[in-house]
Amino acid sequence: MEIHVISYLILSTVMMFAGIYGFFTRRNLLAILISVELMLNATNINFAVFNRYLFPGVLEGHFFTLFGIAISAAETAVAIAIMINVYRNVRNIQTDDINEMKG
Amino acid sequence: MEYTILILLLPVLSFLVLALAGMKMSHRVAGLIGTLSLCAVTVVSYLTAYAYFAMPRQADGTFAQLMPYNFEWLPFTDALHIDMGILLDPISVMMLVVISTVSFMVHIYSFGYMKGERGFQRYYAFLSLFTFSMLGLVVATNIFQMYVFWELVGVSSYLLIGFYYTKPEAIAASKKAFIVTRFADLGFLIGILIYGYYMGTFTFDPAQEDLMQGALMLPWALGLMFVGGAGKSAMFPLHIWLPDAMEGPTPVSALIHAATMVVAGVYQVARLFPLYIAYAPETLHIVAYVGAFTAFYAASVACVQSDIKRVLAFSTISQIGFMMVALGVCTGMPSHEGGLGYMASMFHLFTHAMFKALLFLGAGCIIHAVHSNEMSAMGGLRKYMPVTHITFLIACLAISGIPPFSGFFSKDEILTACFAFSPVMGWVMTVIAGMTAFYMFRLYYGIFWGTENKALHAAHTPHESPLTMTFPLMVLAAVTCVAGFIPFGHFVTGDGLSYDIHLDSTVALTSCVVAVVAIALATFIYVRDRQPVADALARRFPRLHEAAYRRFYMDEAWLFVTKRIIFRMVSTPLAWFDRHVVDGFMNFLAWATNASAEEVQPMQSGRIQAYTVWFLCGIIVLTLLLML
Amino acid sequence: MEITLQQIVFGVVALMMAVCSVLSVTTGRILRAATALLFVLFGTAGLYFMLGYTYLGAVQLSVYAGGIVVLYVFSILLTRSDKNMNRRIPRGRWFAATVAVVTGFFLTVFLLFTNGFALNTVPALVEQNPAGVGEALVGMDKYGFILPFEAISVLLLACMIGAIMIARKH
Amino acid sequence: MNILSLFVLVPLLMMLGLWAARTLSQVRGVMVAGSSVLLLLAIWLVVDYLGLRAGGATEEMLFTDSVMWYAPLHICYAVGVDGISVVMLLLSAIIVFTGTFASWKLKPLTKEYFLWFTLLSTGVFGFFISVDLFTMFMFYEVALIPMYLLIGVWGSGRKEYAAMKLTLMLMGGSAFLLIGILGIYYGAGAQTMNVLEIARLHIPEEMQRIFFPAVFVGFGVLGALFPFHTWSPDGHASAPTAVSMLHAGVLMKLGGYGCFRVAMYLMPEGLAMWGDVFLVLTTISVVYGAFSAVVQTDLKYINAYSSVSHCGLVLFALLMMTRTSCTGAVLQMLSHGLMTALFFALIGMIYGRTHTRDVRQLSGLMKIMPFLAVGYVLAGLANLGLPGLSGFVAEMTVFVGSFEHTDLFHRACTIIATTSIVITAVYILRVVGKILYGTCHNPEHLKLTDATWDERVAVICLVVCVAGLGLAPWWVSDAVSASVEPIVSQLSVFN
Repeated sequence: MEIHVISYLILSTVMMFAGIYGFFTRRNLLAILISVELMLNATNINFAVFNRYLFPGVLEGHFFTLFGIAISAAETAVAIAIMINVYRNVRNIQTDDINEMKG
Repeated sequence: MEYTILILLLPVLSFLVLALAGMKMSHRVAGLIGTLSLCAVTVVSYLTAYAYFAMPRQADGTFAQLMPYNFEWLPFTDALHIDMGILLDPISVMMLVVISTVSFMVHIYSFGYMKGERGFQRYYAFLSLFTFSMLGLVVATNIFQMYVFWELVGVSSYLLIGFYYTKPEAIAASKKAFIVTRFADLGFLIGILIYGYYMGTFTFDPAQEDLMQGALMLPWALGLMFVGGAGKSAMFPLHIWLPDAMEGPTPVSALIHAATMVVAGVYQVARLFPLYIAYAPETLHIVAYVGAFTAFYAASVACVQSDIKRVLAFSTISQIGFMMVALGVCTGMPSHEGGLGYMASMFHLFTHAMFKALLFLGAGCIIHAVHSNEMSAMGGLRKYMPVTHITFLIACLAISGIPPFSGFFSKDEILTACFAFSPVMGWVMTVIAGMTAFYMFRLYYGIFWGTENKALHAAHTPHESPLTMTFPLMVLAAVTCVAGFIPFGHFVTGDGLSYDIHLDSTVALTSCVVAVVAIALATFIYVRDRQPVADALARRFPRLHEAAYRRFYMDEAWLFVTKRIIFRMVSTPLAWFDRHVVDGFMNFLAWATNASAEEVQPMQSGRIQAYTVWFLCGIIVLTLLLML
Repeated sequence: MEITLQQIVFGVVALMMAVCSVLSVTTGRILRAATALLFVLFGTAGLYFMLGYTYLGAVQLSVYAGGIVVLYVFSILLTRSDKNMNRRIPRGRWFAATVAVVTGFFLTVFLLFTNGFALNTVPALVEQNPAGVGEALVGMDKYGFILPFEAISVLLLACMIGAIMIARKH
Repeated sequence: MNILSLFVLVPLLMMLGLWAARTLSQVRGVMVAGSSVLLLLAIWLVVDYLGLRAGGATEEMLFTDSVMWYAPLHICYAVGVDGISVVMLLLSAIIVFTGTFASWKLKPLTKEYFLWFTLLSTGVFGFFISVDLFTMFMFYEVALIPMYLLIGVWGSGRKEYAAMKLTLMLMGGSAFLLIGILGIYYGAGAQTMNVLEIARLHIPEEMQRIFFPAVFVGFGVLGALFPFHTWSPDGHASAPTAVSMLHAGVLMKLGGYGCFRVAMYLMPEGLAMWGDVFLVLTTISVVYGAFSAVVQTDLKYINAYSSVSHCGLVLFALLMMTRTSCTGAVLQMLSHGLMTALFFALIGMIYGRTHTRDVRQLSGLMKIMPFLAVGYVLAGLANLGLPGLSGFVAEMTVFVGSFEHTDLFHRACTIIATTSIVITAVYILRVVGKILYGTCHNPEHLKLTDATWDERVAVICLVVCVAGLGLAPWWVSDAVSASVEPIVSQLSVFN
């Protein structure tokens, strides 16, 4: 296994900042959610990589990734449920247009 | 002399009764309360005077200074405190007599003059207050007590001038009188502060070592105090309030603005006389010059005024100038030579109070009869008002300095003192004395001789006043006739020692001749129905006549100072500054807070994406900071 | 330095993931974005395999690629959100975001390089035994994860109920 | 139980009573009973105090008591009075009493109004009895906050603006104050908050230099120190009558009292450094307030600017640092409190009838409402320093005391300040001439009536106090002077 750890990290950094960029610039809730998934994945990769390279004997990072996947699944489910509900009410899921919750 | 406390207590009691319950009383009861209490005060004053002067003199030949009462009223420090008390010495006793007499006469006179007026009770209440304040002033045991009563006198004068408070002129006049004298009192106050600090006491006789130490400051203190005195005594240029003060009821003018309050300044200088002589002779001479100029100024204005009360007012100013001059020409020479002016001044104060009150009360009778102050509405009244006419004539002769009336004696002493000081001063004062005779007889002829005002008489024939009004005239006229023979030198002198007054025959003769010539001139010009000479003179010198008639524009100057300078140039800009700059700054702070909040508010847009951008930026900045 | 197969595979996968992740946030069509995301998720699973975490890779494939992306696609179709993807954010904000992101990216990379990871000691490629994973997951001993596991289970249940409650027609 | 605590307890009981009161007459009953009790209590305290002093009690403060409140910061509920606080308590009690009558007919929400009013007076009384810095500060705030509601709800004119301005400016001042108090506490070694104990400790000079201006400005804002006085005209103009009375009469005195008791007493070296600067400011206040009052057209503005001038004189006298001038300052606080309360009461009563306070629209009131007019003239005369009324006594003590300072700068300031008495006469007489004298041209005004009994009670009570202080000043002067002594002797080292 000759792949240097930094390669993984750079890759996850790219994903992370791609996700951040998407989060900043997208106006569609679903697209934002996609960006969030990217960021989550980037962190998951980091957990796994560090687990493997730093503490190969234990499984903390591994399980963190596992739980992360579970949580993101839950999050996606709830988010999409909300989105559909919002869409049902306002026929739109653009962030700038949804401001009726603001005071 | 414990009973002297009554002199102060009775008027203040009558004031309180009248002020609190006066509105419930009838006019007669209120008037009686005031008059009777004043009657009692007069009796007590005479008793005091008799008892005081009957006392044996001290070993050094002076009268003892008595202080029957003196208690600490307001302590400042151990040494400085305002005391309230009664001080009896020759001049204060003399003043007691003068004030109580004139005030009593005015109280009686007012019964007739103010009959049926609205606010009759208030009038008597104020009279009592004034009498109280004036009496308190003259018996003051220290300079601060004097100041206290000085202010009270000022305020009662304010209230009395503004008695007809629905008349705009009266309101303006009362305000003016108070503010001008108040302004002058500022000088008095600062003078007192200096005096108190350097002398370590407010009494009139500081300790010798303090005097030595503070000798440098004493002329300043006395000079500033004289500013206060000049304000009350209407010295130029602070005299402007006095002519206007004639808006008050005429008996008030007689009491306050002729006989008593206006001589407070003279009294003040006389009271501090020993200090002036010993430590500030130059200041004393300044007093003389101010007095001389005022006397001349007022006499020249009096020659052309048409309102009879104004004429009398300027005559008062002029005569007070005489008294000031007399005090001012005193020198520290031993025996009574140096202090002659002091005696003369007090003597003149005494006689003047009587005949000037008489003149004013007479003028009151005339105004009562013709319902006007203007000379043009009068003329030929001698047939209708014999008593007034005779008494007025006596007063005019007295003020002109014709023997044997009282004015002759006192004025003669003043002129003698002036000649002793310097011949120039003597001649100047003689000329002014002549002017006095001239304008007084101009007034006299204008009122009692000349053409009758038919139009006016048709509606309402003038008639002699009731006895309540003529009685005081007769009393005062009698006093005027005999007062000159009082051996004043035995009672009041500069050094306290007794001596006999003797007339300086040259001076007496000169002043008599001048007076007679002036009267003759006035007779020549004014006695006939028509007055070609006077008109011709007025036409020949229109500017001068106009200027004198307008009192040499002193009122305009005063108005300029108050309206333009204080109101427009100081107060209005200051108020503007306050509203717009100081307050504007505070409002600007509030506005700036609001505005910056408005600026910050859009950042709290509720857009999570915007927040996260800031969040990221924050992280980057923090990271960079950590790296550094 | 010779290039091993592993490195080649990693390079291909990494390139695909990088490209796809950028694509998924820049493309104008949401369906394409979802597709790009799918490829990224596949790639991630591949990385897990390469690290020897086969179980993790399997979960990644089944839950993410299989479950979540399908959910996305469904909701994209349901909300017809494709048609308004083209609305751009304000230029100023876009500029700020780009600057922040680029700066952040380079800063992170710089930090990674300067940190000096001394991890050249490569662990042996040992496949993590799924049985061991299972035991550790429900184990109660020192390295057991029963408690987090339960917590996640409860969380998932709650989310499930919540999602149903929210999406339910009133 | 300490008698001083009753001054806080009674208002609290009053509030309880007010809360329970159901009808208007019950509300009034509670107020009259409570304020009378306070007044009697204050009189009793004065008598007791003078008796103790005459009996040879030489402690700086009498009736002291101290209960620990919060030990870690040494916060105590510490009370005690000397001559200064005794007269201030008497003043407050008189004004609360008369203020009750002055707002007799106030509507609507009478009960709530009196609740806040009583809370305000709780703060005032509490402030004057406290000798603990923190407790003092707390009561100060208690007195401040109800002001906002009282003006904002029951005021007139631009009341929201005025209430906001007043509260914010005073709060700004109290922020400075808090900083200053903490500075004093830590400067004195963080051992005690008790003023008397701190006075015996020494605060480092450099700390004094920093915190003296903070405390002085903090209290000075309340004492209408130029240029922080602008809340006063707006606030007073908008406040309801009794609030104006209490505010100008008592609350502004908190400023002077605090400057003296806290700033000057505890930080004499700071004073030595900053004294001249503040002296210039106060001299400006004195003259500037008077000049500004000359051209105002609203009666309350005139009185507010006059208050700026007179309260400026209080601070001015304090900064002169002589025993006499400081005594004068306390007398001036007392005198100004009484006469300005009288003024505001009368203005309120006139305004209640004519519905205008514009001097240009009023005239000839002397004929229509003689009682109020005479009261107004008396208040005016007291204000311009007529002997026999309180103003004279106070001003003269101040000026005589100030003149004891021999250097040219202080002398010049004194002389400039004395000119204010002339300007005061100008604006007082202007108003009296315009609104009271003359003939009334407004037919509406001709129908108006004179004062009712409740108004008469308020006016007569205040007039009697003003005249009482003016006629018999020696007893107050002696008591105050003795209490000023220890504080001034602290300062005199630096003279």
